[in-house]
Amino acid sequence: MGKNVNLAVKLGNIIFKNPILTASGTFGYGLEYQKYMDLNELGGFIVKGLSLSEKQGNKPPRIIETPCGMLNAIGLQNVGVDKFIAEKLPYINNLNTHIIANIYGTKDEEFIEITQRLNKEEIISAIEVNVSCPNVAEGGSLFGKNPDNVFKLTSSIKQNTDKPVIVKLTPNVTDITLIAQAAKDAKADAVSLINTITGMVIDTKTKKPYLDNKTGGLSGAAIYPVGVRMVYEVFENVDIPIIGVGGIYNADVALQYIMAGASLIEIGSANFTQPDISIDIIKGIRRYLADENIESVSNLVGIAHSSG
Amino acid sequence: MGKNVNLAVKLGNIIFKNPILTASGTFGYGLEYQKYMDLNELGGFIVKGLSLSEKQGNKPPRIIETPCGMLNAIGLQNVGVDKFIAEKLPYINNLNTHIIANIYGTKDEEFIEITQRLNKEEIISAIEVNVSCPNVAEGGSLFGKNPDNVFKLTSSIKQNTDKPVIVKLTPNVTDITLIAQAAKDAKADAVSLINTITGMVIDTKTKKPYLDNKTGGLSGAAIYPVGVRMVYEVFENVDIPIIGVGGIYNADVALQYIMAGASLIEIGSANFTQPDISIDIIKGIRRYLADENIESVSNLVGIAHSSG
Amino acid sequence: MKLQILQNEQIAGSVMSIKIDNPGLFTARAGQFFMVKINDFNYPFLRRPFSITYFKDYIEIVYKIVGEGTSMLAKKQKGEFIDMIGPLGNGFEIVNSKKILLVGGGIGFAPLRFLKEELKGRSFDFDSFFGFNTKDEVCVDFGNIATMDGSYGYKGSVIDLVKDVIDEETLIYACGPSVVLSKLSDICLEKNAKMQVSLESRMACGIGVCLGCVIETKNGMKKVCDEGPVFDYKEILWEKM
Amino acid sequence: MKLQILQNEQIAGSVMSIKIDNPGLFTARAGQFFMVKINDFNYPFLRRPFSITYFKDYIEIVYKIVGEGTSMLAKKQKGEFIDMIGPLGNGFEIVNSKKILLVGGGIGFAPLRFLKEELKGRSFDFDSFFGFNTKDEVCVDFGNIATMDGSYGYKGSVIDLVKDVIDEETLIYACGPSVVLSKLSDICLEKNAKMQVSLESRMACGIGVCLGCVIETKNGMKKVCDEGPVFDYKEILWEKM
Ligand SMILES: Cc1cc2nc3c(=O)[nH]c(=O)nc-3n(C[C@H](O)[C@H](O)[C@H](O)COP(=O)(O)OP(=O)(O)OC[C@H]3O[C@@H](n4cnc5c(N)ncnc54)[C@H](O)[C@@H]3O)c2cc1C
Ligand SMILES: Cc1cc2nc3c(=O)[nH]c(=O)nc-3n(C[C@H](O)[C@H](O)[C@H](O)COP(=O)(O)OP(=O)(O)OC[C@H]3O[C@@H](n4cnc5c(N)ncnc54)[C@H](O)[C@@H]3O)c2cc1C
Ligand SMILES: Cc1cc2nc3c(=O)[nH]c(=O)nc-3n(C[C@H](O)[C@H](O)[C@H](O)COP(=O)(O)O)c2cc1C
Ligand SMILES: Cc1cc2nc3c(=O)[nH]c(=O)nc-3n(C[C@H](O)[C@H](O)[C@H](O)COP(=O)(O)O)c2cc1C
Ligand code: FES
Ligand code: FES
Repeated sequence: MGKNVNLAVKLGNIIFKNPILTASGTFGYGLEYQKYMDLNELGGFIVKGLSLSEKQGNKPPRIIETPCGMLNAIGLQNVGVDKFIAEKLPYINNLNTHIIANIYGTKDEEFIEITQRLNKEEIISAIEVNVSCPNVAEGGSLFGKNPDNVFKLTSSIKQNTDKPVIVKLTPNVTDITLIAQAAKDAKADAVSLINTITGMVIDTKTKKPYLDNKTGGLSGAAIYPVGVRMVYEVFENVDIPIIGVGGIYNADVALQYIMAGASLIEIGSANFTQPDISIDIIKGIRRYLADENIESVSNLVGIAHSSG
Repeated sequence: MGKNVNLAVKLGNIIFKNPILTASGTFGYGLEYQKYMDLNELGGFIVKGLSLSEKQGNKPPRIIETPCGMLNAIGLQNVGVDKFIAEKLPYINNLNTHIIANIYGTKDEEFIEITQRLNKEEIISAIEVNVSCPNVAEGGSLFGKNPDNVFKLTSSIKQNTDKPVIVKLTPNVTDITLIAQAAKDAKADAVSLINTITGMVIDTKTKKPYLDNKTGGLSGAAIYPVGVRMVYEVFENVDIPIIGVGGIYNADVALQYIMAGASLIEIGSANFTQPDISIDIIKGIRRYLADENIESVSNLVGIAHSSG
Repeated sequence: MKLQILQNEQIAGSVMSIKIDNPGLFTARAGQFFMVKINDFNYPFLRRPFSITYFKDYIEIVYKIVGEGTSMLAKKQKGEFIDMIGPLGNGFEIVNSKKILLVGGGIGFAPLRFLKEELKGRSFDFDSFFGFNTKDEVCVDFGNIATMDGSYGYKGSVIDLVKDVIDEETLIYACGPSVVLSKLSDICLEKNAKMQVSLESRMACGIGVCLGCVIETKNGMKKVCDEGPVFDYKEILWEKM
Repeated sequence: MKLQILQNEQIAGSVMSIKIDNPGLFTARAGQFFMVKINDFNYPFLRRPFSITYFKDYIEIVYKIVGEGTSMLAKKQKGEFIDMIGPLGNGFEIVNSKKILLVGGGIGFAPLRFLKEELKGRSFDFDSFFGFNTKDEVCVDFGNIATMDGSYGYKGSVIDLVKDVIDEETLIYACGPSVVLSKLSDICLEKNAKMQVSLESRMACGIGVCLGCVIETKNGMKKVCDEGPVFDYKEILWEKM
């Protein structure tokens, strides 16, 4: 139990002290959690999705609970990249953990401009690109559903930054390996998956969709088997580092993602159920490694394939 | 409360006494539930998927629980269409409810032969075609992910029966409306959705996928928001009757499906949690209509669109 | 933080009072709330927000059974532990005024009972007005009571009971269904009175990170959990509530 | 069917006994089981199968706390109601034999205690052998006991304890971990003895419709829930268990 286990993982040339990140949109700008945990214990955290200018997001209601999960339609409300740099970064720039910026836009040019601004900020370790947002050029269907879009967008972003670029994939596709392959072909440093699964709840009292936006993204424990499957598929078919996310709520599920092929994982909605759940998960993974006499967590990455 | 409400619904020229069916694979051949309920109270029931010849299915383990749901990889074990007709039908042929046969094959010819055999059985009210099964001609990817396959298959089946044909759609696609449209173009009488969402659970003790088949289909309460969303999308975009299925466990969720656009609904895994749950759901819908002073359940079909 | 349940009892119709041991770790303001984890597993998935009704050596929450979460909470036994995050939110801003009124609709009296203690602690004068549907639901032991069916106290709504007392020197602290608050708002505007309202909204995190609980205000989207739950009534776009 | 809990108590280490009121509606056979709904909501999603340990005016189930479902079950209080489906499955076929042995490993003794009553009812002679890891886990009050660490009874496995008693006139009724049953099977084959084994498998429906609980046998896939849980040991493909 007291054994030394190695939780460190490398992505490109960044070393994470452990594979636990917190997911965009569920961890604010980091600050808010300082009261509940020591942020330095995390491998890193990913801030709320940043757009070029401040966004008000969707009208309420924006969230509704579902069995072992929730739907959200925040509509990517955020302070915008400039305010983020000016007003939020100063408060988190002395941490001993990695800060990853999550970004989104409605056309390629927006993504690129945000990237350029973030590129100057040394404190940002990597950029996670949320392609699960409406592509205005394509009439509002998501960037992330079309491999060609993902290839083009990722290539342009890569040309504008030397920071590692992570492409965050939507699960609402027939074959996620095609999108992951497009990201790889465009020289993405990693893919993260999964974003939320589109869902709807109808309020039978009003007979209308409960969310003002009608549909929302399903997240939480309920979806973890879908995320694990998709990570497994991408690991099997595409040679690119994977960050696993979707419904992780304890060390066992985190380990399932790692065994399926994820080098790192992100904790999302589970932060709402327990603000310091990531710390418990780090401890749980450490205990598992010690119990199983495994030296390093990286020995587990994708192990479900070889022993399958 | 004592008010008379009309639960009857029509599909083609079949009248169902209420919109509650039980889903294929969760209700055996009907017989098994006779101990727990009066089958005649159901709108109808759908038998376990039938193949041309008897199938042993996948090796165990075949099921595993997940948060508010379960994965299954039964592998479509069944007695085969001939044995079904010879050994099962005689026991359910004097019921005052509709029996729907669910069928599957690995190539078009198999589907057609099964259809031809079932077409002779008067007691079968309709045929539900499970297109979420591997298409050998296409190297094992599912029929149901490709609109052209669905169009071709459905057209051939329609040519071989005068019974209503329901095409059961897989949710594991980028755009389910394209598949529904293909079914409609091929003159399907209805579509049912959703089949299970592909998922995986890894056993962290053995470090291998828990199911022998590795992946399984996620069903149960957890997935209902995804089903409701897809029914809503199909109703909005394709003019075809819809049968809603996926995670229905009480009258409220059943009503959500109906309001999203389903004319009928199917109860699946919830049968495992309570064998006579369908009866409770019928009662609950009746109570809702009475409380809301709505004369007929068909007034609710798709109402979430108009009042949206 | 896991705290021990000292008592969990029905106090009226479908209204329960749960008392929780306070280890003395924190202080709280009236109008603040806790995010309560109903079970130590994933169902229900989200915590539930509840106002603080009393806060000293023990923490009291008074809650109405309305759905699955509150039904489960009602089954918790004395001695069990319950996981709570808080106190959260801004709470009422306590200022003196010629005429202070506490106005609650239904379970909305909950934060006002704590406020009463705070006002008393500062020796501020105030009057209280609470409305319920029927006698069965009445669960306060102070103030003027109205019931819709007249089965207890004044017959009618709490608005009818309180409206003539309101003038331009009035400061109201209010909590209740948004239709009640909205009507109160009209009256306060008309009479040029002040009012702080405690609002409700569905919450996921309760700590300002998910942006799920926002309401539309004159100053843009505001989070009920950490920019509220108490707002100046003039800021609210009542027609959007 | 909702039945009332009469008692729910720890009887050894992590082993609990729950007694449930039997309204007198049904009869049962040893080896049959119930599908128990842990909570009256969707979590855990599936029912849990438990053998009948005693069946008369009350139904007793003896269960080991191994995961979430059994932990939750252990918290149920006397007076609460619990939803059970059953009795399900084939149960043991009771036949007489020169030498009848009941052999249980760990919690596997559960159906055998009911079987004991049935055998006694028919005045059949039998001997019982039960194995546990440690004294702490011992939860039977009859038969010969082995513990792996020797802290109670014979030191070693129940197999070691029973193996020399087995001959070709023996009929064994066995239940326990599949490694134990598999070893017993080897011995029975060698000595040409008879054996009925009660097997476990993950179940969804418990009534033969989902096809989730199958095992591979010499006669193809068999459902543990309704073609079992009791099987002739010769039918089982032990290497696949
Ligand atoms: C800051 C704040 C303080 C609150 N204080 C109290 C209190 O002191 N006492 C009390 O009884 N209740 C209070 N509530 C409301 C309480 O949180 C809800 O009643 C509770 O979450 C319902 O949970 P449930 O699982 O039983 O109901 P659900 O099954 O989730 O819902 C049942 C019904 O309650 C409504 N509802 C659910 N959540 C909320 C919510 N957050 N706000 C408004 N309506 C909701 C639903 O629309 C539905 O009609 C407060 C809410 C907030 C936001
Ligand atoms: C016919 C039958 C009769 C049974 N009788 C008894 C009994 O009398 N007393 C008793 O204590 N247990 C009995 N079991 C086993 C019991 O059903 C499981 O221990 C229980 O379902 C575990 O639920 P859980 O939620 O606590 O564990 P989970 O969290 O679901 O799992 C915890 C651990 O238990 C294992 N497990 C879970 N379900 C089963 C299962 N169905 N079979 C085998 N292992 C399982 C898992 O692999 C895991 O390692 C029986 C099983 C069957 C099939
Ligand atoms: C309230 C909320 C807001 C989110 N906002 C973002 C976002 O801004 N950018 C993004 O890429 N993902 C966002 N996500 C998706 C999560 O980062 C994560 O991919 C998803 O919730 C699945 O993980 P989970 O099940 O652990 O929550 C959001 C999720 C939630 C619940
Ligand atoms: C054990 C099991 C077996 C199933 N077998 C079939 C089948 O043979 N044919 C089919 O079309 N669908 C099959 N399904 C899918 C269900 O009919 C249903 O579409 C799905 O489970 C979603 O509904 P639910 O969440 O209510 O279970 C099966 C589902 C389960 C859980
Ligand atoms: S509840 Fe999450 S921001 Fe308010
Ligand atoms: S548990 Fe469903 S067939 Fe056995």
